[in-house]
Amino acid sequence: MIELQDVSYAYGGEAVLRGMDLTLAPGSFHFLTGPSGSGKTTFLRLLARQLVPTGGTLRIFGDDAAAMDRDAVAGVRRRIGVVHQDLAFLDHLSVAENVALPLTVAGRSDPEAVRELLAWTGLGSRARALPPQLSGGERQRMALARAVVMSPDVVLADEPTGNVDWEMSMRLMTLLVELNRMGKTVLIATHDLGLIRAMKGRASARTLRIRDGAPELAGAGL
Amino acid sequence: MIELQDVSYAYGGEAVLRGMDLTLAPGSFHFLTGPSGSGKTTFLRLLARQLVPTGGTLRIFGDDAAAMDRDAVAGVRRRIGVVHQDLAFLDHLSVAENVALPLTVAGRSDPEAVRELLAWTGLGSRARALPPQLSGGERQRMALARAVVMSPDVVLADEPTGNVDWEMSMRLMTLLVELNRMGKTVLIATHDLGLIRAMKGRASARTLRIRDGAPELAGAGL
Amino acid sequence: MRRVLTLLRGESGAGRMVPRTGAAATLTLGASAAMGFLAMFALALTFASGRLADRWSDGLAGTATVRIEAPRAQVEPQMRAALTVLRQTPGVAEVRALSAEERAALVAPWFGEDVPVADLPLPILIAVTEAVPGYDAEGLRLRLAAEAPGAVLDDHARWRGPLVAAARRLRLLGWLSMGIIALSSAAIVTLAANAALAANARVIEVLRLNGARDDYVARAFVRRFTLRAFIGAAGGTALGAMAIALLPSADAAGGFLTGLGFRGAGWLWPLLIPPVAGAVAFAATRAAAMRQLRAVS
Amino acid sequence: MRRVLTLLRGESGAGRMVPRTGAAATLTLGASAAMGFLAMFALALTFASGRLADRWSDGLAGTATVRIEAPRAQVEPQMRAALTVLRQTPGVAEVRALSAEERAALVAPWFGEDVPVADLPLPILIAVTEAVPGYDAEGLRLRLAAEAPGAVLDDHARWRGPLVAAARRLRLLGWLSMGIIALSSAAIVTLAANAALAANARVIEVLRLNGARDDYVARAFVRRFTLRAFIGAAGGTALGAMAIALLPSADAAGGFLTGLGFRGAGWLWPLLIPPVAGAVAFAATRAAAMRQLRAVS
Ligand SMILES: Nc1ncnc2c1ncn2[C@@H]1O[C@H](COP(=O)(O)OP(=O)(O)OP(=O)(O)O)[C@@H](O)[C@H]1O
Ligand SMILES: Nc1ncnc2c1ncn2[C@@H]1O[C@H](COP(=O)(O)OP(=O)(O)OP(=O)(O)O)[C@@H](O)[C@H]1O
Ligand SMILES: [Mg+2]
Ligand SMILES: [Mg+2]
Repeated sequence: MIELQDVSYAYGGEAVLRGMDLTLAPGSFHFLTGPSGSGKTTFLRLLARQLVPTGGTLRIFGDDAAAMDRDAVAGVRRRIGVVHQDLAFLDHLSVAENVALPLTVAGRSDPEAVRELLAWTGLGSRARALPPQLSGGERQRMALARAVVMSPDVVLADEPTGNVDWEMSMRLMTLLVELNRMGKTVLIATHDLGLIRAMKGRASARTLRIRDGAPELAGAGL
Repeated sequence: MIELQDVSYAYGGEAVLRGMDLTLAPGSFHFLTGPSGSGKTTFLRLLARQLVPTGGTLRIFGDDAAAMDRDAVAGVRRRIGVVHQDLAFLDHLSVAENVALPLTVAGRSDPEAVRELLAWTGLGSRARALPPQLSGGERQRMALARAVVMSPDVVLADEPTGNVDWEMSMRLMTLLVELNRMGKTVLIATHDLGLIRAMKGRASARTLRIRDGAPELAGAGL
Repeated sequence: MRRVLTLLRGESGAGRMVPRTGAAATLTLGASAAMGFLAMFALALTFASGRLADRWSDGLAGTATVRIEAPRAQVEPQMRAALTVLRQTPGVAEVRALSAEERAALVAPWFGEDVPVADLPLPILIAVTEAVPGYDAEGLRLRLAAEAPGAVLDDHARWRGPLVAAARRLRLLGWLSMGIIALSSAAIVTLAANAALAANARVIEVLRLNGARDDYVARAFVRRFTLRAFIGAAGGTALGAMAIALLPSADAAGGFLTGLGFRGAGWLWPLLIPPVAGAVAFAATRAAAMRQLRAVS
Repeated sequence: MRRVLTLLRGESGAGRMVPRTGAAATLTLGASAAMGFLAMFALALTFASGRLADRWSDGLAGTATVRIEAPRAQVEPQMRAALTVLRQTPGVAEVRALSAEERAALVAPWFGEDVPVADLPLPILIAVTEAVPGYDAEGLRLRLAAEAPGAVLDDHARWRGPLVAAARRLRLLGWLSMGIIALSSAAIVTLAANAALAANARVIEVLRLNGARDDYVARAFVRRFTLRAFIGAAGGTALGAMAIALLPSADAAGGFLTGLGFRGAGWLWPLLIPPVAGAVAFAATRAAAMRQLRAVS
């Protein structure tokens, strides 16, 4: 599904990530962890084809990421839902419209899915508000709802629970576990080891830890 | 120092916060917790005079918040350092310049303090980068550095560790504990109960929990 | 063309993606309106100077005199011959021998009002009014020389020369200012489109990150901004037209120099301003949108 | 005024707070440049039409003729009396009796080139050249009637009337277009300032949240944008001046209608454009900054 062969990435100067050999198999569930600034967001941006590897080969759904044209990139993004760490919304559209955005730009519509996701993330009563009128945690939940609204093949979530309380975290995780059970690939970047430990029992999750610029499987000790 | 008498706040419709009677004494250390959307950020915005109470009386450093003119508000903000949940920076200025911003707008300069804070928050090597070139956690650390650079009388931090790893969280907390030991008032909004528990031993911190629209002292059970 | 049509039909979905209000929207509307207003005045000015130039050259070119300089006995037959030639000449609208009183009036400024006409050896004068298109002066001179050798055609070229030059120059100034205003308008509308697109850089990024194709994004913006420029320019043009229509009529005051304003079908010209503004905005917005898109992966 | 001075002295600290580049900056510069360019041309046009109008009315107003209509015996004494009166009249620059040949040339268009001057009872004509300021025509007429009753003053008012009206109207058109361009320029620069400030709304909010006083924020923006408008307008004006200087000279071509361009001290006028643009930008930016500030607590 997503394969990395000796992939590296540098923002100009020294490489942030390097020598990455990894395969995200369909239906897998991964946590990605590592200290702040270690390259978690960079890794997710590579997988979502927001960044192009500066070295090595990255294949997304079988296609070489470096060789894709812009419409192919748009196509890939319709199959990969992303919770961005900086949660970018269209501030002039309502919460419901923002959640429906991936559907809208694909020329589709699924009010049912939007409603259900808003209800599950506790945003039902805020559906008509504008994004700037939400609290930090509410925005994070909205971003998760938007990432999964198309029921994409892959879900990449960057710190999706950094601003929500424990109960809501568990609720959001349940959503991702459900999707994973439906065969979707899930990857969650987080520094919250408590969250990872809590989920160990509920999903057959594996943990990748970024060390020396490359994610590697963490031992059972985590 | 900061006194609330029957303070309430409504964003138009129903009040988010109401009936708040509370005093933040000089040199106190508080955690503020509550579920996502309960009003933590709103409470901090009231204390920083970003919002004006829609009911009741709020006194900041002895002055009525509702009666302050705009220059008085600027004056208050020079005595209150805030880590905003949405971390607003000037993207055309370097990290170091952003950290120095409260000094600059007050017509002051303290390169020594800026350097020390950048080093403590692990941003020494990124001092010349622009904010969009930082990772999520790096931006959060930068926001904390900026909030305390003036060594303000009060520090309000809204989820200051939502995007950083545990070790860095502890490092940032140490900074706030140090400031508190110097007599500064500190209030930290967080949903991270683990963080609150870990700090209980290190500072004489009290925990406020928002319940029914008003922060009240949480029992020792927390 | 097909692209423009697709554009105007538009997609209600994509249209929603572009903020409806804000400084970028006001700027596009306002800049187009100001430019439509200016262009309207420039057009009026161009037309006015064109008309003025026409009137000068036509008014003078339209009349000529034929003077019969011949021995007394031949005056009468030569006059008749000249009249015949003139009547047969294509491009001559009217031919009329001037009466003694008319001839006296012509020389009155030099001799005074009560000039003794009968006593003066005033030559016979024939007034020639030119049609549109006019006659061939050289050909006419040759024919007159052949059939009425004493007939001298004076088409007032001597007096006309400088006035025609002046008229041409005035017309040139009109077109020059029109061209300069058109260029400046295009520049301003382009800058406004760029600024508006830059203000929406975040919107473009969010759309792209959520799987929108370049075409979808570009079309949404191009449609919205082209419409805004069109509407703004239409408003500005209408305002300008109103202002011009309200100016005191020129004919009442002077009669010689026409005022600002359009005559008859001339009022159709300003109808071109909004589509041109729309076209400029279309090109500028598309280019700006594509540039912004290239900055996002 | 003191505010403007403080502004230009500026604060290096506050200046840094405003982004140096970006679409907002380009827009302010570009809009001011386009407007400076347009204003330059409008100014040139206004001057050209003013000069043209002056030339028409002055050129015609400067000459007059006095005709002596009297019994043959009185012609000579009345002419001498008229000449004496004219020479004593303040505002008359030159007085000259026309020779027989000159008088013949005047009537030539009506009688032909080889008019038998001697045979014609051509009246005596005196050419009068007016000084600046001119003479009092009514007073002159009265004095002539008293001292040389056969002398008739013809100041060509009949011919001049429409031309003077035309010239006035042309001058009016010049000032009208100048005014309209000035208004549109002010509108565009204001819109650009608004858009630029809106694009910087986030910057204003961040500054304010970090303890900046309103004055500090406003001054930083006002300074930056006023300078940009000034520089842009100066550039546009310089470009316009270059374009005008490069236009082929008018005098070579026509002589009757002056071309675009400034004469002597006229070149000082365009120097007003950049400060005016700067002043408009100053007012607009300050208003926009204050409006944006009011939106932030
Ligand atoms: N500008 C606004 N307009 C309207 N409603 C708002 C606005 N800002 C916040 N709210 C609402 O007020 C409530 C409290 O918001 P607040 O941001 O204070 O919550 P919070 O406790 O900080 O939540 P979180 O932990 O998610 O950051 C929420 O329901 C939110 O939707
Ligand atoms: N646009 C950029 N230009 C230059 N450097 C960048 C850019 N984005 C990120 N970096 C740097 O690359 C490194 C990795 O960043 P990244 O955002 O991937 O970290 P992260 O693991 O997601 O951190 P966090 O947990 O703090 O979000 C950091 O040191 C960061 O400063
Ligand atoms: Mg990150
Ligand atoms: Mg909050």
